[in-house]
Amino acid sequence: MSGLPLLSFVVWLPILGGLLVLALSERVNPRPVALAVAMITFLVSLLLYTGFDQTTAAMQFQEKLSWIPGFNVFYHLGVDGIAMPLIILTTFTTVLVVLAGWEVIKERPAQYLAAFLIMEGLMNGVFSALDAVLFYVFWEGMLIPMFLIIGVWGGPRRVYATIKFFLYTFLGSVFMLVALIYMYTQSGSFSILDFHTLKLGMTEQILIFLAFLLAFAVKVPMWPVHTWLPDAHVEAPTGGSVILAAIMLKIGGYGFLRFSLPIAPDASHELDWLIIFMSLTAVVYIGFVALVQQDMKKLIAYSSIAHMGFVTLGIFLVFPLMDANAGSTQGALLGMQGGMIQMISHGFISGALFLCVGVLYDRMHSRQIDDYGGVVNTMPVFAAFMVLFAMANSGLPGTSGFVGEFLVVIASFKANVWFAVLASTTLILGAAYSLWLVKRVVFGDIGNARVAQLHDINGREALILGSLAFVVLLFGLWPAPLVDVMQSSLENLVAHVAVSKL
Amino acid sequence: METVYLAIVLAPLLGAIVAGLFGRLIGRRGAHWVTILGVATSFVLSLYVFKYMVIDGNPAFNGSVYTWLVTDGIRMEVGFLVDRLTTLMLLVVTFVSLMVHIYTIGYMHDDPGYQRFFSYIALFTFAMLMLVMSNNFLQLFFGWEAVGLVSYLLIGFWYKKPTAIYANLKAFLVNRVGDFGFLLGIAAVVLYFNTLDYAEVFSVAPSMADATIEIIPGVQGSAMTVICILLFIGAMGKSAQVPLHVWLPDSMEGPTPISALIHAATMVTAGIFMVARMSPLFELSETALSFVLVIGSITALFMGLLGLVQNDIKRVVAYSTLSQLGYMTVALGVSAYSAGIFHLMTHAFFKALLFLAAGSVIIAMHHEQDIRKMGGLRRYLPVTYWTSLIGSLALIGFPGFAGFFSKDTIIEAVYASHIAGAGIAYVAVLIGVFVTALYSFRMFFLVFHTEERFDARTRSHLHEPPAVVTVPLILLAIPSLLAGYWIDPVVFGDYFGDAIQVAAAHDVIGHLAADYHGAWGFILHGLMAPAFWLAMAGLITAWYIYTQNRAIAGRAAERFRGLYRVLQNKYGFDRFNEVFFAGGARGTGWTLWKLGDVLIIDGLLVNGSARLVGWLSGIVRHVQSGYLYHYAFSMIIGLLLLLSWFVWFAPTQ
Amino acid sequence: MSFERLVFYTFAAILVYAATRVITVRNPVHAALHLVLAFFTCAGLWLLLEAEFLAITLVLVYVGAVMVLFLFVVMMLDINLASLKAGFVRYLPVGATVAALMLLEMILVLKSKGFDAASMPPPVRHAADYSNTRELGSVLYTDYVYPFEIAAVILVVAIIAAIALTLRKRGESKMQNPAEQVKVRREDRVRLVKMAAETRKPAESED
Amino acid sequence: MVLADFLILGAVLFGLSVAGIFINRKNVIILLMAIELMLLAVNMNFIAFSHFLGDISGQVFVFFILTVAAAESAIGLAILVVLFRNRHTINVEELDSMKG
Repeated sequence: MSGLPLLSFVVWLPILGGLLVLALSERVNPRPVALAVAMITFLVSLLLYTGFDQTTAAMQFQEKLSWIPGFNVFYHLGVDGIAMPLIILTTFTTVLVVLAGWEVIKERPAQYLAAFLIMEGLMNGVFSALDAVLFYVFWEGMLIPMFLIIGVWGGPRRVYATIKFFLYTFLGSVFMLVALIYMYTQSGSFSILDFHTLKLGMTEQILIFLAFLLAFAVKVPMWPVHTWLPDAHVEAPTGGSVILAAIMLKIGGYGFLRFSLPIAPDASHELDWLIIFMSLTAVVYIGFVALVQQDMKKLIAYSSIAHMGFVTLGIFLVFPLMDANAGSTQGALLGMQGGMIQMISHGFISGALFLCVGVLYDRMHSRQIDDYGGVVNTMPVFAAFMVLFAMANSGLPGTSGFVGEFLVVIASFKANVWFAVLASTTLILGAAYSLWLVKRVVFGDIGNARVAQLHDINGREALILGSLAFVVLLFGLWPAPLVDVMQSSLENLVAHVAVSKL
Repeated sequence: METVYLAIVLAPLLGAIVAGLFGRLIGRRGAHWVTILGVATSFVLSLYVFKYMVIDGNPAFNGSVYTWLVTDGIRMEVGFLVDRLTTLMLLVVTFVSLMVHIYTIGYMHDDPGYQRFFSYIALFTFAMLMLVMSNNFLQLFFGWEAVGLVSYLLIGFWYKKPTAIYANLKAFLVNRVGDFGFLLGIAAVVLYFNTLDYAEVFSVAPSMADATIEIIPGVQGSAMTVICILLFIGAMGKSAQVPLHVWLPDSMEGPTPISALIHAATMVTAGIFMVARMSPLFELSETALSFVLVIGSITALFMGLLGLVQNDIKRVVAYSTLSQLGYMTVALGVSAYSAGIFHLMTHAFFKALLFLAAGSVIIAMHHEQDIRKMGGLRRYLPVTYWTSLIGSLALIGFPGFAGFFSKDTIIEAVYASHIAGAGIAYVAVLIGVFVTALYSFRMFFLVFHTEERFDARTRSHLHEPPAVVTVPLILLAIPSLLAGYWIDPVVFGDYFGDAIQVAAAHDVIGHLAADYHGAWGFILHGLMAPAFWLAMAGLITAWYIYTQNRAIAGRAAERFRGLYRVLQNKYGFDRFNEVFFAGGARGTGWTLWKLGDVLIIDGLLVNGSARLVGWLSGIVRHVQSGYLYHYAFSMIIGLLLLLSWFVWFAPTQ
Repeated sequence: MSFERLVFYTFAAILVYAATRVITVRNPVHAALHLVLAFFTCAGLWLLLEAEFLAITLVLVYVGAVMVLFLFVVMMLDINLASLKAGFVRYLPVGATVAALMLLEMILVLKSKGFDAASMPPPVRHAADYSNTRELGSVLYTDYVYPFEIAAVILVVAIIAAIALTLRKRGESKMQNPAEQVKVRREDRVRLVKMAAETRKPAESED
Repeated sequence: MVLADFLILGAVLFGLSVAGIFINRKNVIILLMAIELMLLAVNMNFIAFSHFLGDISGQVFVFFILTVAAAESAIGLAILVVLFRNRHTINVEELDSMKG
């Protein structure tokens, strides 16, 4: 199977599909076409999994064509244990999003679905690009469809939210471009793998690290630069916030693993206290803030910021662990795997929660918690799903939410007791805001007349929520396939990071 | 044998799933049959395992069944450790669960969520069995949280009641506070032993006795103490010890069967079981043991006192559970683990009995729970009367009954122990006996003996609940009577073998065994012990106050008005939690959000910078005045500056 | 005081007086005429410095063309002098200080050692038959031919720009547009009409 | 007849033209004349240097300055004429439509 350019399929198929949907939007109902494209892409991405060789950390399914000979830029795609699961997450979520937007989106459905398909292609491109320029093109390109989705189909304050989202991310990524260009001048090529082995002095590394930090911190989003996310989520349509939460936040985490750590290990080691401080503040500070939200989507948005705080904590634990037990990276793999699994599982869980809110929003057109109450009386099946996802969100063992948090807490205890104490406050805060949300929305007597007329979820919604529930429970009870895929890549990364580059 | 253990665990799970997902298909009868079948199979298999393990004397089984995750040299898997401690727990859990399942048929007869309830209690049994049979910390934590989840679902079963959904959220969060400590404990274990498996940890434990950990920078604390205290915090959350006990009384909002199953017999004992299982670790840290002892004695005494002022029948029993849990924790504190487990077993039986009896009273009185509106039910509910009499006598430790053996052993053990805090504990435990007798018989007399305080309408259809309710009562009454006589092998014999390891210095049970000669000898000896007299005194005072001269209670409440009010609002724990924790969390959340996010980050930095750019460009705009000469002037002045720079500052070569 | 110095000082005095009058006189025409005077005296000075070609060019180009242009424009636009002169002195102090400051700094530079007679080699006295124009021409068409071409281009551009700016197409003038005339097609001019053939009756045709 | 004298003269002329610009800021024609004066001062310096250093290139440069100055004043006046034709005034105070 290695003959077929799988990665190009995964990247360009949805983009062309999107254009196709755009082209014949008037003549034919775009939804089945979009669904077909999304399904094909998902199946192709599964081929990536089946054909994946888990023993090696090297890049697989590589494709390299000369793109801009003048600047030694190549159309170079490749994927390893870190990127491949994220691509499958993207294709899987897009199928769900296309399904979710079936009846809800009335005006201009073709453009809506086309935007999602194109974005899916661009995101797959971001994950599989091994050339800095290609990566940057996909990285910036990805913003445009989301800008349109929030801007066109969003809520009342959508323009403010989408401009803020776009400018925030753009500001971050501009510095990254400077860093990429600088490294090109040093190494003569734009290939990311060359950057990994490029010798860099300490000040260079720190500057490059800070440039990447700004770009990825905004994307993750990390604590001080997170305020765009709640606005973007509140104003985005359901499908938009699912994609935003499920995948776009992961690009920040992926960026840390692909760029910051391997390229500037010494700078990362030097500045790890900053990242850990920001992550721990995110977990605690945002945990409290999520508690008092009145808007459901804002609450889930803040909760996803807190969970992503775990990801960055997990990733950057490798350095305090090296300090704690004299250079040996024993236990560092734990933290990184915890972070990586947390990314994937958070993608499913927060995607599902946003879909749940979407289901309610489609019926009642309100996201305020006070407008609801006793939904369980009229929508029992939906209530079951909502409680399951709320439990998964608070990290209940048996669901995928627990796996990541458990590994990160263990690793952080090895690094420093207080990291673990602060990190595991999420146990209490996570449960507090998730279950308080569930209490006020789902349980209790029927809140008001409009809740009384709610009708339970239909087949389509049940299919979406059911498949997400299945995946959340599957990875909760059987995380082995996910862990084995990324095992060798993360081991290689930990070994690479342990070696100083000065 | 592994298939037997798997069957024990999976049978209730299967029942739960079938009842839960296909509830409507199989109907009400189908649902309760499936779940009862499941729990019954696991009960029978537990009996078989008991015979296989204890009677035939086969070795303990410790093997992993399914590998969950292997990373970085740490194997995380689902495995079973079935030794004598587990078999005993299996028996207790499955037996009580079976009784509750049968009882629920009657109790929840006309409840719309019938199938859902059965699937939940079967799921609970599965979770409890997973917890009890686990052979590593991960599965223990999995069982721990799953049990918390199901108790959340069950307490909030009647989701229409606002108090119920408040109580279940409170229960889950307080449990989560306990799990917070528990998770840190597990992380500490991984840090020091680099494995999650019990066997490996216990084998390496003695060599880690004096390992140190630096919690406060610069201060070297003993690692084992930190690990044990963290694990015990988990136990405190689950077994409702003093600071984290607030959820148990509120969990009475749930239906009575679950109060019996979860909040009396099984879930709350998970913490005690865990500490007993971790005895090799606890034995290495004196401070942790005394910490456990002190917490246990506080709970035993002060929660008992609260029982005196409750008027809801279920609340009285709930506070008595809290107090008895305190006794078990005290037993663990003085390293009398076998006595603690023995008391756990006997307590499971008679407390489940008391709860179910209270349930049957509630059914008879049409969901009336206030004991001040009952009285004289002796004539109408004979079976309930006699079974709850047996239960109460067992509870206060009347010689011959189950409670007597287990509670007196604990009191003797505390007396014989020299751990720091044993003295205070002994005093607290003794007063506790008097208080226990007082409140349990206060309830007993007010409900069954005094004058009838209910209207004619309730009397008209006041009749003994159906057999499906009374049979479990009788079945539970039997062990409440006879369980005591297993004291010989369980406490003083080496029933537990290597499941429970006790350091020589702390072996109070061994010390007691010296002058223990048979159960009857123990009873005779007990008659002379102060505990018996205090119990009788409590019983008589209760009889005198509540049947002969009720005014005394009123006058006492009047005279000690301060103390009464303190007891009335439960030492202010609830208000404190509500105001400090809940209110504090919401307060910090609000300030952080409004101040941090909205004002500083969003207002100042994001929109602020936008406004700054706007303001700046407003100023710069005026430079372009449109007049030609302004431009000419600026050019010339620029020239002048250049010239003067050249003349004065230019670096001459 | 040698004769040369005398001539230099008279010319300098006239030049400065003319310059001051240019900027202070009320009527632009007077200003223009004073400027002409300045140019003439300046030409004189340049002759003193043996740069006779440029002196003549100055008089020819500047006075002849530019100043005439100025006068022409001033005459053409009937500018009401009152408004232009109002607030005349408002910027005087600022202007004076800036000018004085600049002057001071320049003189300061000049006073430095670099410029006094001692350090400068005495100016070479050319022979009588020395022709400044030949020398200038020889340099101009050899080393500076490229800039020379550019100067020519600049002038052409200036000419075209001046015309383009001020060109005004008067409405009623009938002008031929050769482009339009050439672009005509056969169909616009000739139209073939199909008509039935008419036979002339013999009788009518005689009269 | 020393080089410094000529330079001082050039400086005086330059100063005067600067003052001229400041003084009649509202009359565009005088501004143009002041600029011509400034150019004259500069040429003076060039010629003086060329003469005293015996290097002809100073004069060549003056030659080019003259051409540029001529072009500049031609266009300046053309603009002035067009301005007058459209606005009927050349008073700078009224021509502020290009405001920021």
